[in-house]
Amino acid sequence: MSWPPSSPCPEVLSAPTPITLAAAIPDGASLALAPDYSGCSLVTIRELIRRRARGLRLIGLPQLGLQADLLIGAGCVATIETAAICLGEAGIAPAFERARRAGEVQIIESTCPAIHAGLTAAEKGISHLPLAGVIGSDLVDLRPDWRIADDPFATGQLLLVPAIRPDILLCHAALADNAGNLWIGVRRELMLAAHASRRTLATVEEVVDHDLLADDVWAAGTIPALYVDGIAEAPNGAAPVGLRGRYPSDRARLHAYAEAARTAEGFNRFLNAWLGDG
Amino acid sequence: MSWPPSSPCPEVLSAPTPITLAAAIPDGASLALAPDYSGCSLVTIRELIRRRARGLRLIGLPQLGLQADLLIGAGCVATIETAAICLGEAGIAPAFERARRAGEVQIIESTCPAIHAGLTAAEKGISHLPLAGVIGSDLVDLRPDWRIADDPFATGQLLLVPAIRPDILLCHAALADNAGNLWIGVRRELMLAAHASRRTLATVEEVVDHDLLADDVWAAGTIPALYVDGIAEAPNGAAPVGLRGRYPSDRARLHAYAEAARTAEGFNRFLNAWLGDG
Amino acid sequence: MAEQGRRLVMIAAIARRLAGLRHVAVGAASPIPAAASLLARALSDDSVTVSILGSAHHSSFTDGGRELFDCAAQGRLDAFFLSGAQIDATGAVNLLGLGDPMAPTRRFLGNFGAPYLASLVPNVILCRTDHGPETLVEKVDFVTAPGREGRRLVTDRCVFVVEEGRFRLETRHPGETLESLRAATGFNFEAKPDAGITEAPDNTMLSLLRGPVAQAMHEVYPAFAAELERG
Amino acid sequence: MAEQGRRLVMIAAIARRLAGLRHVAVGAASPIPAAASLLARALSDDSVTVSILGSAHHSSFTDGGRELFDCAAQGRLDAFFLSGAQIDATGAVNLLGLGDPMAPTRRFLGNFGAPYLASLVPNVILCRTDHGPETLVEKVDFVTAPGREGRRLVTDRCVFVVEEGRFRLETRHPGETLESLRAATGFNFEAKPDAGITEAPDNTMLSLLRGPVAQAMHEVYPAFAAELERG
Repeated sequence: MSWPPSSPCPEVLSAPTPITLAAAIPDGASLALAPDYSGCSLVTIRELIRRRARGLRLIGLPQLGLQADLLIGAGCVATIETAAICLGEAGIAPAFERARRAGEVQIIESTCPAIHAGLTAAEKGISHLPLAGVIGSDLVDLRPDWRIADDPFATGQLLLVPAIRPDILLCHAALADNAGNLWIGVRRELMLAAHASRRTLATVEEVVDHDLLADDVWAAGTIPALYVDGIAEAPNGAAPVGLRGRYPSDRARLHAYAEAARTAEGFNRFLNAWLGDG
Repeated sequence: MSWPPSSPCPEVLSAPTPITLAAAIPDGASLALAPDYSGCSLVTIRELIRRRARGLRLIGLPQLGLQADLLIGAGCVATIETAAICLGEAGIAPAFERARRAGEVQIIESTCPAIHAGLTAAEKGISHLPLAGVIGSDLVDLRPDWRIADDPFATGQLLLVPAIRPDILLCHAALADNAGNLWIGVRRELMLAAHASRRTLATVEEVVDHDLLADDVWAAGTIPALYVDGIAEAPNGAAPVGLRGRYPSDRARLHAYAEAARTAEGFNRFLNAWLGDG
Repeated sequence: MAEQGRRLVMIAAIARRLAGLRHVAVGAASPIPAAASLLARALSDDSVTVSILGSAHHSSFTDGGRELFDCAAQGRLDAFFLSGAQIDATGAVNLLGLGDPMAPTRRFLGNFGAPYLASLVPNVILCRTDHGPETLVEKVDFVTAPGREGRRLVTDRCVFVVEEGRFRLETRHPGETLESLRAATGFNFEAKPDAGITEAPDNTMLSLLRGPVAQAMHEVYPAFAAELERG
Repeated sequence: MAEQGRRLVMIAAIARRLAGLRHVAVGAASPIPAAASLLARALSDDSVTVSILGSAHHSSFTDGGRELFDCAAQGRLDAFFLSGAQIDATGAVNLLGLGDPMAPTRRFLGNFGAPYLASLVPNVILCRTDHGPETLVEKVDFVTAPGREGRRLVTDRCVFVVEEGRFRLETRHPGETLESLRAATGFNFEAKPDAGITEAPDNTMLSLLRGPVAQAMHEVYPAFAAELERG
């Protein structure tokens, strides 16, 4: 072992914007994304589409929504691993459905607790986590990478789920501070994903001047800068989906998207209008 | 299966006090206790000693401190499972040391991450958790309940640590609300232990009128009432150890204890003075 | 029976099953289970804890997405609700798709947490508002979660319960006959010997539904809440 | 050399090993490693993150006691410090006790996280302020954590490094000779061919120690901080 070793942590991006965040997500990266209710950086998704990202491997936390559907429709996605994909009350994800029928996206079917378990294994630096339940579902047959083993401490069998180590977590949150600490409140799946991912990139509604770790009331909901590689201020950065405690989702726009995107032409019209927006 | 099934949750204690909390901890119970820096309900420990609790099986989160030493010196403890036991800067736990030499307390030696792993397994309803590291330590030889297994997903071996399911978590925190939600801030090991334990009993500095779950800033550091079975208001309830963000430990008193408790007589003098205190 | 009347019968039928439980969780896009759970809470004088996923006001989870699943594994979740694009005679549900699961002719939204919760939560209640032969089938194309003895299915027409491995009719909603149910159901079923009519909501229930339940529903299901208030 | 002088040499020796790292954590009751880590941070223009366990102001952990260990397993912790009631020629440490581990004649505080961190953190630095033959032994009675190639031991007399499975002398502190070290050490050791004198702290280090490092130490180690300020 050489001394000192090269640092295992990637460089923090300096002065990030949604454009530089998107540029830090290479083609082919595995990219963890939150469902529509848990901190989506649509403003960075737009830049990923503008730069014509390709071959992304999306991981739902544990589901996927609008972010995934837009990326899939724009041709940025190779695979998705998720417990579900939908647009909430707007239903089926239309671009995904079209890509699925055309065989343009590979689906790695999962279930919410298996994704949490895989991320937890990565968080703890172990190869896998045992998971209760699930055995008895046909889902197990769709996952040759999962294993069923005798429980070494009890009668019965356990499902063993391998670690999930995303290259990048991309999310949107309410606040960050100047030191790079990211406040996510009770959206703790983002903290789990940040621990499990090699890099975390985020946009926030606002960067505040006070140290989020200085007061335990704030610190309790904060991902320390240690895990965060780039933060860009982007007010309203989750729109048209909502941000808990800040703004609701734009239901009219989501329904308009769900309607328009039923055809490739409609999707492209919506996309072009959106790309022209900001 | 009968319908509806009997509830798996124990009854919430009504109008608890440190005395009724102590009464709800039966002799022989396994009792999870925090180290001196993470929320100790000394005020309830005093009541446990007053009621002459016996045969307690202590579990350190992941270490033990003054609470354990007092209980051990008072003859309340049968076993301790812990990564360490000490009085912080006041050093060796003297009553423990005397009981150990006399063979009056059984020690289940552990290491911090193994206790976290055991509690995490209980939190997730699985029989065990794989743990990185540790293999190579002689500690493994002291734990016939741990297993070494080939890693099914990688070359090499993994330590498998069985679930730790304490009967009761006893802790002290800054705040609770009238609905029984308990604010622990960044002392997240208490949340893990609450999830893993059958019951959680707590004292708090104050019970507040507002709903701790109503605002995400507070909710982020709150154990929901769902996991909490009894909360008693007990200002200064951690003294003579401190409570983060509220008051420091009483160093003079801790050092006086460490000095006095070197002999059984000195311990008893200290204890009697303390039992007479409040 | 009018649609709103059927809904109220479903809500009452589910709420009655939740009496005496401690903690009931409701997934996304489940207005009827949400209303039934909130009704059960109101009837219990708030001794039932209700966690509505996606709600900021009616969720007591603070440990992220995994907490619901950990909570179930700890034995701290007494009831949960599942739908199923297909539900079969054994009580198995299919949330994934029709045909070959690797390339379904029609894909639904995905398995969500059902493969896990269905085996760990003691009371999983299946719920469908569109009782019909395409949904209620002899055998699902894909087992998202297998059936289980005692599992109930509450539809807009009746209540089924799994006994000896198959659904039996427990009660039929007002206006339904054994014949109308057989015609609308894609699997054969027996009726329990004591099968009767599903009890309609009583006046206490109706007034709670119009009042505190509707109020609590406004955050996540505003349109549904407004209909409850109209009664 | 006076006690404070030795301490400063130890702090400087450790701080130099931490240059270029990203994240260094310090356990409880470790004032010298804490001062060295804070010095390394000050020298790096704050590019080193320092987590001092037990500190409210110098800890960036927000996920409870497990986070330090998870962080190490993720490869996000570059250095940690261990002491050892016994440390042996192979670099193994004993934190448990003397004699039979099931009934030690003398018991220390316990293994803490050492069995885990020693194998997962790339740079574990051993640190003892009382270099003597009872502490530095040929073979520990109990292996809390085994030794590892390249592991360093910084004492109040010298710096050792494990090479080919055994400690070799890397540098001796001012005032020590090979003979004085052999007399004070319970295991036999070779000196590295280029073994020299441990470099004393330079003026920049001394002024940082008296200033920002002492200030940051006040919360957890007030007495030690006061001594640093006196210089």
